[in-house]
Amino acid sequence: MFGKKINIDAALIAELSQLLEQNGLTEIEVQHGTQRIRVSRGGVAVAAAPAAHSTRLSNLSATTAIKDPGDGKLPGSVPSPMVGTAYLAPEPGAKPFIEEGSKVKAGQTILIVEAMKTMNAIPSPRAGTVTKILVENGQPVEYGEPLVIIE
Amino acid sequence: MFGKKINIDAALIAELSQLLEQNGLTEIEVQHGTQRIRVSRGGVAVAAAPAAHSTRLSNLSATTAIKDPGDGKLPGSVPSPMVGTAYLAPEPGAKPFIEEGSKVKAGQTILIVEAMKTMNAIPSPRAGTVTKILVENGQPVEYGEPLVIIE
Amino acid sequence: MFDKILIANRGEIALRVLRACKELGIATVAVHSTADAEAMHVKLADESVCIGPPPARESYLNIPALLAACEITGAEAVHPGYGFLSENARFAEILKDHGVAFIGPSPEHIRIMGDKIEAKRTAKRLGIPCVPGSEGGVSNDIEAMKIARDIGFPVLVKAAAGGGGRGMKVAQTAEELSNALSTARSEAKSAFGDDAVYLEKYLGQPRHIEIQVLGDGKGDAIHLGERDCSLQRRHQKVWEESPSPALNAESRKKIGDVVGKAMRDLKYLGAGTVEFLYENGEFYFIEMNTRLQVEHPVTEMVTGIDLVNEQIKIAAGSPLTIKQEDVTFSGHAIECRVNAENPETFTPSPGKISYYYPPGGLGVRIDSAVYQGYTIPPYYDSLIGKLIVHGKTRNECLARLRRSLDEYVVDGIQTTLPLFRKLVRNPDIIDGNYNIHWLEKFLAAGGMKD
Amino acid sequence: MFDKILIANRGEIALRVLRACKELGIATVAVHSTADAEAMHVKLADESVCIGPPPARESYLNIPALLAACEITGAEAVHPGYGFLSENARFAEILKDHGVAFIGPSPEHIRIMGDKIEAKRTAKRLGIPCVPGSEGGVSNDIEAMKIARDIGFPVLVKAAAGGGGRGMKVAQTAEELSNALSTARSEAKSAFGDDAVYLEKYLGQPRHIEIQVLGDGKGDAIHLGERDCSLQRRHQKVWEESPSPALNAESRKKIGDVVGKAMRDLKYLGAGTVEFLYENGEFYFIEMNTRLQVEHPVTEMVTGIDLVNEQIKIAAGSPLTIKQEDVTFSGHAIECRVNAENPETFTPSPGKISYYYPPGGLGVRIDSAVYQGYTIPPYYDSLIGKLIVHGKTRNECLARLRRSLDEYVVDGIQTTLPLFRKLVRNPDIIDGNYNIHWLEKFLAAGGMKD
Repeated sequence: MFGKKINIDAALIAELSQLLEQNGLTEIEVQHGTQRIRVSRGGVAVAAAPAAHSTRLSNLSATTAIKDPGDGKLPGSVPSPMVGTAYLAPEPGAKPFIEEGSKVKAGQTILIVEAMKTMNAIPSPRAGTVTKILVENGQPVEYGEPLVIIE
Repeated sequence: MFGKKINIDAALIAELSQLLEQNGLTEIEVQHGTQRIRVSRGGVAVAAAPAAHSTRLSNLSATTAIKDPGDGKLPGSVPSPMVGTAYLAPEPGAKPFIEEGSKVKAGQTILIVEAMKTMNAIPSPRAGTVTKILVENGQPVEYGEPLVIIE
Repeated sequence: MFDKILIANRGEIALRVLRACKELGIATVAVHSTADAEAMHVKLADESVCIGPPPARESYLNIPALLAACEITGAEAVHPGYGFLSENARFAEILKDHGVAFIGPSPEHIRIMGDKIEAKRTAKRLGIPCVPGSEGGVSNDIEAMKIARDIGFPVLVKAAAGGGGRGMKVAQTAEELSNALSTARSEAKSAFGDDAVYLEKYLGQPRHIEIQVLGDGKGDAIHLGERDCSLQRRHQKVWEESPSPALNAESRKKIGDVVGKAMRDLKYLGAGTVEFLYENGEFYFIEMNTRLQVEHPVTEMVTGIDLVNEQIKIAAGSPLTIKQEDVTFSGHAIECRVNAENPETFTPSPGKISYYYPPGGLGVRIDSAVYQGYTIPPYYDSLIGKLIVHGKTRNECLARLRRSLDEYVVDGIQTTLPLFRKLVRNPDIIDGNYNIHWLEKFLAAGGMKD
Repeated sequence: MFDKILIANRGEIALRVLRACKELGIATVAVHSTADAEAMHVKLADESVCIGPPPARESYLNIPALLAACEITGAEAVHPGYGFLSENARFAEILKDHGVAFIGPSPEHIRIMGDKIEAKRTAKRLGIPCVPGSEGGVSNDIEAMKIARDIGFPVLVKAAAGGGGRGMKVAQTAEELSNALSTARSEAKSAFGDDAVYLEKYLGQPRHIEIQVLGDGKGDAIHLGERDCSLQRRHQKVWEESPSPALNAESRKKIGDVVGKAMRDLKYLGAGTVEFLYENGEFYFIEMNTRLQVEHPVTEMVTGIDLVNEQIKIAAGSPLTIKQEDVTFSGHAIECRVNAENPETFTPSPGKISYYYPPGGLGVRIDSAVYQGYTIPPYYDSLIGKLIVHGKTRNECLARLRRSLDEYVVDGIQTTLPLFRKLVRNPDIIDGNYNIHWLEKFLAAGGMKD
């Protein structure tokens, strides 16, 4: 609820984590009113669905602004140059462009962001090693949202 | 004007001080719209007329609250126990109860505060020397306003 | 018209009165205790006078200090707000003796309406409907049955010497009456040493509906419709609305006309409120408040009439400028009283407001004297603001209230905002289906825990 | 009705639209540039999408990004607010092609009204009064005199190829016409190599008066009275009010009926504003804005109609729920546009708001997206809030505006609040005695220095 600090219900998270394991899932999302908890394993640990940052009014009084994942300030990260849907492979079922641990050259396509039915190849800004892929296949991404980390 | 910081016009104060001296006055008060400057010599140095503290909205954003003279926090001061009009002598033309430099005993009347046509004798809370009389004869005083300093 | 008014109150109502004065071009004097030196009404007033230490009896209830403040500032009139000295006939008289106008009714009317028995007698005389009853002790069961049949079941048997609910029994039907009488008598006897009892019509599920009036003291008076204040906790109103979901234009006009006429006959002066219990289409007088009320803004929102402005003009001797036929009711208004309290336990939560963001936009009014960085002192009541919302219809009003409650941020202290966020989403409230017991039941049933 | 609306704007208007959506129970998507990640509309929306870097052309004007944001959030409709893409016919078309509703008029009407010549032709065809003139070049002095006598002096002689005030001369009387023609011709010849000139009625001291309309796109349309926006600086409105101090009920109805009929004939869809210059009792069409306007709240305050709510319902295919005879005008409303600018030089003053205290109380509305601690980015326009005040009469409204301006605190940046504090106390403004040149003259004469 607005005007209240977000309370982290640790017990609920633990319970959801257990359910995750018991049911062989990778993600559970529970919403009740304006409160939402998403528990996932294997994905990137973000607090809310990427296209729905529920930055709330309670932040108004925070002394330090809560940083958007859209800031692209993660060290070594490659931010999305546009809003759209990220794809890790050139077509469904095909081999992904990169995997964690892949070596990439500058300019090499690392993934695709689809916007307005157009597939936009995202080139690696530099040569290096992919240490982390931060998005899932088919995930909506905002402008500036970190896509992968290349070190 | 509300919402703006109070600007101290040092030149104007200097000019008023000079006028004070030239005309043999003890006080000049100038008001223009919501701005008011009062320059006095011999009285207590307060920013505004005692019964009209123009504490303004600009104070809202001050990190430290501007202290009311009514706080009675001046060391050694005797605060007024009531709202009313202060008199320094028992009747017009009579000798004042005290002067600066007077020695006083505890319980000795140091001045009178009139409220609702009643003259209330104000006793000294302790024995000591009157180092400063903070009010003028006939001056309105608030609850808690410092009247004299006894050290 | 007055040139300078002293506002003998604090908090949001002091600011409310100050705003009306400013709009009328009248200079203002704020008085305050040492605890309120940083209060908004002090900051905004043309002059301010510290009148005493934090306890109200030594400051806001301190008549000599208030008179001295009038004297040294030259205030011509005093607006008492609500609470404190607003219904103190002696204060009104003393002011008069000192040549200072009291913005309120005559001391005589304050006194009459402050005395429960005298108030009811006066209401009856003026044709205002009261709770029917035996008007005195009933000596035997036969007489009791006759009276009970006259006023209609259910009836309440009350100890004449009683109080606090002891010696009180409800008879739902004629069959239960004899039993109720004997139980009440024996309880009364053992509790008060006196077995005299009397009868009164029992209202099981009433609403609290009150009529706002304005009179010029010379025999002209109007009513400004009703407010439904049935949502109460421990006799404290928390949510008020106008019009009442229970009245229609005809019933509004009917009770309004009765009250308007009564006030004209009484030659009532100033703003006042006649409070009723309302059940099965009938009104029963409770009391009359001879002052401005906390919930006056809902009436202002639906009538467009500034009640404080009218109070001041009347007190200055002006006749009523509004005729009954000029009073129109437009749309719907709801007020929520935001208190610095835990929203479940209602324990007070004074302290510093670390962040404050009031809602805005179409149809939203905030009457509050707090600001970011303000410290709510522990000495006075916990009301920190009123959110008043207007809409073309009750539904639009509820939707607007919901979104403005969700925008409202008060950090650093606890407030009753979460209670209102629940209420505005509750089906009974949405349907207007509530009475004076609803809120207590809702809370007792753990309504805040869901 | 739509389930989810994307708000393609920022600042106070994004919040205004968001509030209307919340009150209708519609989910909201906020879009924002990286500079606006901390903006109020982002914090309050159900979902938010960052669409680009600070420059508007890469974010708020970036059509592909907005479409992608619709796609990934599943928004069914887009509200464009004002400015940015609100009058971009191509954007409206592309949305349509992608199956997303545009909350605004048809692309065709946006296009017509966006073209000055086409707009005037259409207005004329629809019977909307335009500035009379020669409708083309005048070949000789005799023809010119005939036309000038037809339209009445003073007349303006304008170079057909002109612009920027060059080749423009005023003839106050018939005697001055011949001289004005030859001067304008020779100036036109030397400036544009073409001495063709045309005549137009000259308006020396007009007011800016505009009519608010709502149409359902199927031939039903109503007008909601006028706004007087004559107080302008460099063609930027700073103070708007309704009703206009210059109109009476008869003239309001007359022009309203003309505009209402024109919109019905045009089959106009959504909210729009037909703008006029007004002089000596006559209206002269300037242009039509095919969108919500900054100053729409003054109309909402006097009619009680929520314009954004109506826009959304109309865009969802609903017929107009308000009939012309249901539209009533109650009291008076004034809006002041509070900009983050130096109040004398009008240089922008972006930065962090260190303290924010908006006024409250009866008749006061704040439409603002700022809050304490918010940093106004330097990339966009300087409007930080609108203070809208309502009163039963224009005098009550002015008194209330004065006291609320005096309560309003915005610290940390400069604002135009001091300008409004001067204006509300100025005799010409109090008398309603101003035209479109008044403010510039007031400022040039050092009105802010007194």
